[in-house]
Amino acid sequence: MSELENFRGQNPAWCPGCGNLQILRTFKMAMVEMGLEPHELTIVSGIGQAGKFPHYTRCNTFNGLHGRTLPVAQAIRLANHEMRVLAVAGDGDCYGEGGNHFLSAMRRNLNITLFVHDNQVYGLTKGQASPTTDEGMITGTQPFGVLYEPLNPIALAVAMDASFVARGFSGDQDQLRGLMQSALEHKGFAFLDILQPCVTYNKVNTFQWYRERCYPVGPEHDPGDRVAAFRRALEFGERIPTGVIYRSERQTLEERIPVIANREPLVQQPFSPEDMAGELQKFF
Amino acid sequence: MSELENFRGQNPAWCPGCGNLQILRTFKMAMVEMGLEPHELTIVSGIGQAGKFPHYTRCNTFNGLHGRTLPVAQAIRLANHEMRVLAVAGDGDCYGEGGNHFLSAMRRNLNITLFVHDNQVYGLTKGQASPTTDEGMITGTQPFGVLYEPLNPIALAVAMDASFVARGFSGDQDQLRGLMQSALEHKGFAFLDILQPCVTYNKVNTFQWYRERCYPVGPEHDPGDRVAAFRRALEFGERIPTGVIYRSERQTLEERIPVIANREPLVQQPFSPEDMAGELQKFF
Amino acid sequence: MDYTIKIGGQAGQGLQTIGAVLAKLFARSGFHVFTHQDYMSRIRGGHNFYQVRFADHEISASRKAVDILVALDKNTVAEHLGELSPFGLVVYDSETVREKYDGENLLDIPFRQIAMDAAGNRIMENTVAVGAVLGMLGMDLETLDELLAETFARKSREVVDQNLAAAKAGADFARANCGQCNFSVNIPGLAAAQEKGAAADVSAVAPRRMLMDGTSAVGLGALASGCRFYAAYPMTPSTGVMNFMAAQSGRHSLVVEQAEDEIAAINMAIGASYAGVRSMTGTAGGGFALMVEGLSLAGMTETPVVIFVGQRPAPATGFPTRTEQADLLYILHAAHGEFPRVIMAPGNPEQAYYLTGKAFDLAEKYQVPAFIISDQYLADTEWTLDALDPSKINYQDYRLRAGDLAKLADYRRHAYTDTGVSPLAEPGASHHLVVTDSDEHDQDGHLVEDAETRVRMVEKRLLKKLPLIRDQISPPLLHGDENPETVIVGWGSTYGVIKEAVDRLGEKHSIAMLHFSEIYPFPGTGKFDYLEVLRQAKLTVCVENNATSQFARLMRAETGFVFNKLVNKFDGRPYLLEELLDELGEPGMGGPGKTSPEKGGPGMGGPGKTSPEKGGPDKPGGFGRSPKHDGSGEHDV
Amino acid sequence: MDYTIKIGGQAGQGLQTIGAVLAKLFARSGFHVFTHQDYMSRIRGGHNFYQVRFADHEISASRKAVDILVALDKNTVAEHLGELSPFGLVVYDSETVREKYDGENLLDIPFRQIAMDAAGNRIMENTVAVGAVLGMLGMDLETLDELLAETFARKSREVVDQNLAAAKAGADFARANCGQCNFSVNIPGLAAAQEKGAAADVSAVAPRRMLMDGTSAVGLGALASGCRFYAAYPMTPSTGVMNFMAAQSGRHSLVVEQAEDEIAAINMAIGASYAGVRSMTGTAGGGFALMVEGLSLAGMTETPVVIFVGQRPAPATGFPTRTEQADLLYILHAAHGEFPRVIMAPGNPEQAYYLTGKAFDLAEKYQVPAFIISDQYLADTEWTLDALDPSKINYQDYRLRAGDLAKLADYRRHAYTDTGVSPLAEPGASHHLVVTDSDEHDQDGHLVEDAETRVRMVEKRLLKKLPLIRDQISPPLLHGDENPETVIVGWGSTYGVIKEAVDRLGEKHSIAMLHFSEIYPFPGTGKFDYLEVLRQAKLTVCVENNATSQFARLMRAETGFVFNKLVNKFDGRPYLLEELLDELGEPGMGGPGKTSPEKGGPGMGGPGKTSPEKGGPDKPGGFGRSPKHDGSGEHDV
Ligand SMILES: Cc1ncc(C[n+]2csc(CCOP(=O)(O)OP(=O)(O)O)c2C)c(N)n1
Ligand SMILES: Cc1ncc(C[n+]2csc(CCOP(=O)(O)OP(=O)(O)O)c2C)c(N)n1
Ligand code: SF4
Ligand code: SF4
Ligand SMILES: [Mg+2]
Ligand SMILES: [Mg+2]
Repeated sequence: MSELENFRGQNPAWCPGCGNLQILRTFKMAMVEMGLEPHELTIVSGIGQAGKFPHYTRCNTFNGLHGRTLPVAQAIRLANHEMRVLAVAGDGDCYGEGGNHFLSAMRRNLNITLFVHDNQVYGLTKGQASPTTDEGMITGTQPFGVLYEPLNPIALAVAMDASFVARGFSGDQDQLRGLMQSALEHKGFAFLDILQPCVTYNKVNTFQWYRERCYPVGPEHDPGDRVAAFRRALEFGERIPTGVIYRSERQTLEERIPVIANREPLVQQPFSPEDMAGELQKFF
Repeated sequence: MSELENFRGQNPAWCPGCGNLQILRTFKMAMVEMGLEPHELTIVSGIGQAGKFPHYTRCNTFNGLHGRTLPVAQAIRLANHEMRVLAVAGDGDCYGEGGNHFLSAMRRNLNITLFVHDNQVYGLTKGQASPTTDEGMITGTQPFGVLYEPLNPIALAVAMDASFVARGFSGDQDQLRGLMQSALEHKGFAFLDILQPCVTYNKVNTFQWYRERCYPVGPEHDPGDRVAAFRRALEFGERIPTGVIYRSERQTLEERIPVIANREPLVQQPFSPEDMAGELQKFF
Repeated sequence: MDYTIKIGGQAGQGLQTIGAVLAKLFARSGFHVFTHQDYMSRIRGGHNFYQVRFADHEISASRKAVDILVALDKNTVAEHLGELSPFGLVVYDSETVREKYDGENLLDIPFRQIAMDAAGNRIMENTVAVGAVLGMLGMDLETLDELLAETFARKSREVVDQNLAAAKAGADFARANCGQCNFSVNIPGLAAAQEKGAAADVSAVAPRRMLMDGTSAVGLGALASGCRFYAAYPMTPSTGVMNFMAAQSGRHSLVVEQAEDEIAAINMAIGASYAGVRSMTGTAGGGFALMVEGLSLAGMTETPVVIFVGQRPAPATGFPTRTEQADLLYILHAAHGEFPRVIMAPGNPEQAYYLTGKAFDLAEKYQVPAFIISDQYLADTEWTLDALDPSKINYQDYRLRAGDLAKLADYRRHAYTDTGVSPLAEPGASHHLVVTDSDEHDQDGHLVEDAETRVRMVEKRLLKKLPLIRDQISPPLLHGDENPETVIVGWGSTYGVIKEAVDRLGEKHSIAMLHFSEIYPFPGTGKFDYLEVLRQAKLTVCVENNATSQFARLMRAETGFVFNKLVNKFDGRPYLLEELLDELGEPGMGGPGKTSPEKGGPGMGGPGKTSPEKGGPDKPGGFGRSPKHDGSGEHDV
Repeated sequence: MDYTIKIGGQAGQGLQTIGAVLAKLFARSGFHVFTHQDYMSRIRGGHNFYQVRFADHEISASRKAVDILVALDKNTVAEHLGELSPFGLVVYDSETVREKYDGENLLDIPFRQIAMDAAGNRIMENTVAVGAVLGMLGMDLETLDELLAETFARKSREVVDQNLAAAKAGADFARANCGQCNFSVNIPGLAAAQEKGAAADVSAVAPRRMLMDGTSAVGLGALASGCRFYAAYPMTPSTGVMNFMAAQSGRHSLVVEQAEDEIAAINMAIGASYAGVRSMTGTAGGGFALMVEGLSLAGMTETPVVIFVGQRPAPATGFPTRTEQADLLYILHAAHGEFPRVIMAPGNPEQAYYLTGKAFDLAEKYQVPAFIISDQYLADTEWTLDALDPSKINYQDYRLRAGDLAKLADYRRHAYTDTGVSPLAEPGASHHLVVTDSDEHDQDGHLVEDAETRVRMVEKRLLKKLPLIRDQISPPLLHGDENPETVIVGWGSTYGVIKEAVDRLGEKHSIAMLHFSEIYPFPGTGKFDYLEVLRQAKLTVCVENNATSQFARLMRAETGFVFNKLVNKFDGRPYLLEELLDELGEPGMGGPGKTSPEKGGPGMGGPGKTSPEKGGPDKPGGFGRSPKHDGSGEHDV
C-alpha cells in the first residue's frame, strides 16, 4: 500500500526555506495519491541541489551526471517500457549543461516525465547565473550582471512541440500536485518547469516575487493551440502563467519501434546465443 | 579590391549537383558585392560537408570540430570585435552535436553570422538522419524510418528570441545573396538556415522538392512580430517560407561588456606585467 | 599461388562492388582471401582503392605488389602502375578513363561497350570488369553465377541473367585479348576431386570458410553476447558497427538509438544497462573524447557497459577515413578518478568476435566498462576464417531478476563483498529498490561524504576487483619459434601483417610474434611467462601504427621491459607486408644491443628508433623498399 | 611556537570569516601561517571546519593536534575533542551550541550575548569569537583593528567600531575567564624592537609576507602572464579561479565568459587564442572530461591554451568538495592522437603563481596546450610567502602582429620549420590569411589527405617540438640531505606536508624530499641527475593522494625507476603532518629491500605497499596514529 512513510529518505541537506523542500513534499503526496509504490518508479537525477532529490525519498534511483538526466532516463524507458521514469533536473542541469538532450528528448517523445526545479540560479555551486537567471542579476561570476537574455523554457518547449508543457510553482502545492500527476500520467514526454525560490543565492526571484506573479491559466486557455501556447509562454515578468500551457498528443517512441511496440519490455524478452546462428550463416 | 578571383580556394570535393556548390558561389558573390576582402572575414566551420566550405574559398579560417563552430566563433568576436565572423555549420553540426551552443549563442547575441547548410541529412558520414530529417525517411541507421519529429530551426530560433532569423534556399541564389548580406550586416546574432539538396543521400528533399515549396515571405509579413513569426515558422511542408522571418534589435554582448564596449578590441589593448602589481598588494 | 587484385577509382564509381564480389567469389572458390580498402573522406571523386589478395595458403595482410590493377580512372594508373608485380597487368576501359595507354602490361577492355552490347545496360560495366578479371585469371563463372543469383535474389531472374551475360562477355573478351595473361589459378582440391571421377564442382570441394570484416565480427560478437541496446552517434570508422546493429534490430531483440551526441550515447548505454539489459556504444577516438565523463559514471555506478572505439589518425578530426593505433594510452587512462576497466584489442575478425564476447562477459561479471579497440584497418579488412562458434562465447546472466529477488529479504546495490562485486538487480522486478549514484555512496547507493565509506568503496570498486579481472585475462599469443632469437611484438590490428612477416622470416630465422589482444588488465606472467621469452631474445621489436610507441611505453610501465627496436608508421596507412619486412631488415642481425631498462634514460619511451638494416629477404613477388614513414628517435608523448 | 586553531561548525555559520580573519591577522603579526579547509557539498548545515596554524618558523602543512577548537556547534565538539593537544582548549557558546559541557578544557563564552551587549547586534558574534581567540592567546587587538578597518572600508567607521568593541569584549571575557589558557605568543621581533626603545608596533617590525591561497595564486599568475580571456563552466574546486578572474575583469583587459558547458569553454578559449589573445580555461576532472575533444583540437591546430584542472575525488561526481590527486595519468594521456602538452603541478601558492606563468610562456612559445593541475587542497590552503615578483614571470609576445606581418611577403600558418614551431599571426592584422584546421592540413592550413604531408606534420607538430619543450623543464626539487639514505618523492600539492615531514625527520635521519612540480615533458636528468639520487638511496618512498600511485607508475614508464615503498591516501582528505610521519615510520630502517626494476612483476605499478613501521618519531604536540586509509598491495589502474 502506498503511504507517505514509504517515501521517506535521507534527511534533506537543503537550506531551510528552500523551495526544493516543498517540491519534495508535494511529490510524495502525489505518489501516495496515485497509489504508486517506491519500486514502481525510477527517478533519474543530475547534479545540483535538485539532483539530490531522489536521496530524500525512496524509489529506484539513478543519480547520474550534471546535465545528463535525460539520456539515462530515456534509455531506461527504452529498455523497460513498463517502468515509470521521472527525470529530475535543475535549471542549470537541464537548460545549461544538458540543453542538447532537452532538445532531443522533446523530439523523441518517450513516455517519461521531466521535472525541472527552476530556481533561476546555480544553487549547488554557489550562485552563478543559470540560463534562466534574469538579466542584470549580479553574481560572483557575473560581476556586471547577467548580460544575456534568459532562456524561456516554456516557449522553447512549445517551439519543439513537446507533447506536454506545464509550469508550476513550489509555493502552490495544490496546483503543483495536480500538475505532477498529470505529467506522470501523460502519455509522451511530459515537461514540468517548477519555479522554486533559492533562498540563499537568488535574492531577485524570491518566494514573494513568484507568489505575486504566478497565476494559473484559466479554462479560456486552450493548450491544444500551439500559437496561443507560444503567446502565453512569452509572458514572464509582471505575470507568470502556471498550469498546462501546451499539449500535443502523438505516438510515443516506444509505440513506434517495432521490436518493443506492443511487446513485452526489452528487458524481459528472452535471449539465447543460438538466436543469431542465422546471422553467421550469411558470411559463408 | 574585392574580386571573385580573390575568393578562389581549393577545388570543391562535393558531389556534382550538391547544393553546397551554389551556396559557395552565392557567398563569394555576396562578399564581392559587399566589397569585402578575404582577410576582413574569419570563417569558422565545423565538420561535415558544410564544414569544408572555407577551404573552397579564401578567408581567415578556423575549421574546428564537429558541432563546435559557435563557441569558437563567439570567442573570436569577443577577442576582436572589429573582425567579422561567420560560422558555417551543417544541420547535424548545429542542431545535433552542437545544439546546446546554438541555444546559448542566440542568448548571447554577439554580432556574428551563422549559416546552416541544411540538407536535412548527415552528408559526410553517409546519410544518417539529422535533426531536420523528415519523419519516415529510411537510412542505414534508421531502418524503420526516422521516428522522431524533426526539429524546426526557425521556430526554435524565434522561441529563443534570436535577433535575426532567416531561411534561404540554395536554388534561389538571388534571394540567398540578399539574405547573406543582410545577415552579415545585421547587428547581433544573425542566423540563416539554408535549405540545400544533398543529391546523394537525401532522396526525399530534392532540389525539385524544395523548388516547389519554397516561397519568399511577402511584405505583409512583419518580422518584428514574434508571434506572427512563430506562426510562419510552423509552416514547413507543402509550403516553406523563405526570407527574413524574425528580427529583434537589441544590444549585442560586445556592447555590454565594460572592458570592450566602446573600446578597441581586446586583442589590441596594451598589456604590461606591471599592470597587476596592485593586485599583488592586496595579499599582504 | 598468391595473387593481388587492386581496383582503383573515384568514390561513387562502384569499385567497392567489384572488390566485394571478387573477394566473396575467391572465398567461395576455396581460397584464402584478405582484402583492404583505402578511401578519402568524400562521397564522390577523389581516389580510392580496394585490394583483394587470394592464395592457396593462409594469408593475413596486403602485399604491395599488384598482379591485376583494375583502373577505373586515369589517376589509378598514374598512382599504382609502379606497384605491378613482374607479370602484373593493368586492365581499364579507355572510354571511361579517357586515355589509351601503350605498353604490353596495359589491357584496354571496353567495359561500358561490352555492357551495352551484352546486357543493354551501361550500369553492368562493373560486372563486365569482374568477368574480365576472372577471364584474365582463367577462372570459370560457375561461382559467380551462384553469387549473382544470391545478390539479386529479390530482383528478377532477368537481372541475374543480364549480369551473367555481361560477366561472360567480359571474361570472353579478356581471354581472347590478354596475350600477356600468365596466371594459373587452381581451385584447391578441384582437380583431385575431378580425377576421382566425381562430377565435382567448386562448391562441393571448396572448404567452407567465412569471409568477414572486423566491423561485422564485432557486431556479431555483440549479438551473440546478448547485447540488447546500442546507442551511438555516427563517426567513421565506427558507423559500420552501428549500421550492422541497426540492420539486426529488425530481426532480433535489440534497440538501436542514434543519440544526439556521444555524451548522450554513452549515458544512454549506461541507462539501459542500469535498467537491466546488456548494452553497448561505439565511436571513434574523437567521439570517445565526449564519452570520457560517462565512462567515469559507469566506473562509479559500477554499471556494465561495452564501448567500441574505432581509432583513426588524429589529433582532432585528423584523417577521418584512415587508420592509426594512437588511442591506446588515452583509452586506458581516460576519465577522472580510479576504477577498473577492461581493454580488448582484437587482431583479426575472429578475435574481434570472441573478444567482443569476452568484453561483454567481463563487463557484466565485474560490473565495469569494457572496451573493444579497433581501427579503420581492422574494421574494413576482410579475412577468410573457419566457422565462428556461438557456443564458445560465454553467455551467463549475472543479474538478479524477479525470481532471484523474490527470495531476498534485503538488497543493497553496492553491498560490500569479498570480491568487491555487489549484486546487480533489475529495477522494478521486485520491491527491492535499486539505487546508485555518481557521488560517492554507501552500500544502499545513497550519497555520503565520510572518509570511512569512501575508503571501503574504493577498496570494493577498484582494489578488490582488479586482481580478479586480471586473472581472467589471457596471455599474449606467441606464434613462431618457441625460443626465438627475435621477437616481434604488436597489438591489435597489426596482428596479420606481423604474423605473415614472421612466417616468412621464420623460414630462415629464429623468430616469433608476440601479439597482445587482451591488453588490460595487463596480462600477468602466471599462465605464460612471456617476459622470459622477451628477455631471452637477442632482438625485441615493437611494431606500432603510431608515432610514439604507446604499447612499448605501457609495457615498460607495467613490466619494466624495454624493447631494443621500435618500428612506427603514422601516415594513416596500414603496414603492407613488404613494408614491414623492409622495416625489420635481417632480424637477429640488425638492431642495437639490448638496452637494459636501467639504462633507459628518463623521458624516453625506450631507446631511439634504429634505422632498419638495408634490404629485405629476397622473395618472389618483388619486395620493393617502402618510403620511410617513421618518426625519428625522440618521441615519447 | 606553533599553534593550531580549528573553527568548526555548519555551512552558513560564518566559520570561514573567523578563520580568514585570524589567518590574516597572524600573517600581519609576522608569523608563518598555514590554513586548510574541509567542507561538505551543501550550502547550509552539515559539518565544516577551517584550520589555522601559525608559528614563528616556516610551516607548510596542517597538524592533527589542535590547540584551540572554536566550536560553533555541538557536532564540532563531538568530532574534534579528541584532537586537542595536551594543553588544548575548546571554546564555544553554550547558547548557540545548545549544550553546556563540563571539563576543564572546554570554555563557554557567550559570543552572542557579548555581541548584543557590546555592539547591539547578534551578527557580531563571530567577531566576538575572533576576539576571544586573541584573548586566549594573550594577543592584543592592534592588528585586528587595522584589519577590520580595511575589511569594512566601504562601510561606516561605526561598523568598524562596533566590530572592534565586540572583539574587545570577547578578548576581555576570554582573558578573564580562561584559567587554563597557557599560550605564549610573541610577535617575532617585537620585543627586540621595543627593547631598542623605539615605539615599535607590530606592523613596523613584522616581516612583510603575503598570505595567499592556491586559487588566487593561479589567477594572479595568469594575470601577470597577460591572460585576456577566461572561459569556464563552474565546477568545484575550479570555480574560485573563475570568480577571481571575473573580479579582475572590471579592472584589467580581460573578458571572462561563463560558457554553456565545458565543451564550449575550451572551444571558446581556443577561439580567443586563435584570434590573438592569451587565453585560459579551468575546470575540475569531471568537467575536463568534456574538454578532451577540445584539447585534441588545440593539439592539431597548434593553438596555445592554458587549462587549469582542479582535481577532486572521483570517479564521476565523487566528493565534490574534497581533495585527491587521481587525475595525473588521465590528463597526461587525454585525447585522441599524439601531440605535445605541458603539465605543471604546483606544490604551493608560490609555485602556483610562477608555474602558471611558465605554462603560459610555454603554451605560447611552442603553440601547445599547457596544464596547471591543482586540487581542492592546494586551491584552499593559504600560506604565508615572500613577495611575489611579477618580473620573474617571463612575458614575451611570440605572435606576429600588424607590424611584423606588414614586412612579410608570404605567410603560412603551419609552415615547416627547424623547430617545428610555425609563425602564429593575428588574423585580420594584415592581408595575410590565418587558416587552420582540425583535419590534417598542409602548411597553409588547408585540409589534405596525403601520406607525405601527414608524416611531415606529425614530425613538425610532435616530434620536433617535444624535445625542445623538454629542455625548458626544470628538474625536481631536492630538499634536505644531499646524499639521502631515504628519499620521499611527491608531486603537486603534497609538497608542503612532505617538506615539513622531511624537515622533522631530517633532524635525526639522512633524508630528503624530491618534489616534482614540472611534470611533463618529464624532466630529463641533464640538469640534475635525480635518478642517481634515487638509486643511491636505501629507501625510496612515493607519497600520493590517490589509490594507485599514478606518479610512481609514470616514473617507471619514463625512467624505469621503481620505488620500494608506496604511500597512498584516498579518503578525500589531505595528509596531515602526523599522518604522514606515521606512514613513514622510521625511515632508513623500515621498508623492504630495494626491488630492482627488472624484478618488478608485470601488471604492478611497483611492489606492493609495505605496512608502515610502527610508531612515529616522538615530538611534542602529540603525534597520534592516524587511521589507515591506504589501499592494500595490488593496484595499478
Ligand atoms: C560536468 C560538470 N560541470 C559542472 C559541475 C558542477 N555543478 C554541479 S551542480 C551545478 C549547477 C547547479 O545548478 P542547477 O542545475 O540549476 O541546480 P541547483 O543546484 O540550482 O538545483 C554545477 C555547475 C558538475 N558537477 N559537472
Ligand atoms: C564528435 C564527432 N562526432 C561525429 C563525427 C562524425 N561526423 C562528421 S560530419 C558528421 C555529420 C555531418 O552532417 P551535417 O552536420 O548535417 O553536415 P553535412 O555533411 O550534411 O553537410 C558526423 C556525424 C565527428 N567528426 N565528430
Ligand atoms: S542554495 Fe538555494 S537551491 Fe540550494 S538548498 Fe539552498 S536555497 Fe535550496
Ligand atoms: S553527400 Fe550530399 S551534401 Fe555531401 S557533397 Fe554529396 S550531395 Fe553534397
Ligand atoms: Mg538551479
Ligand atoms: Mg547535413
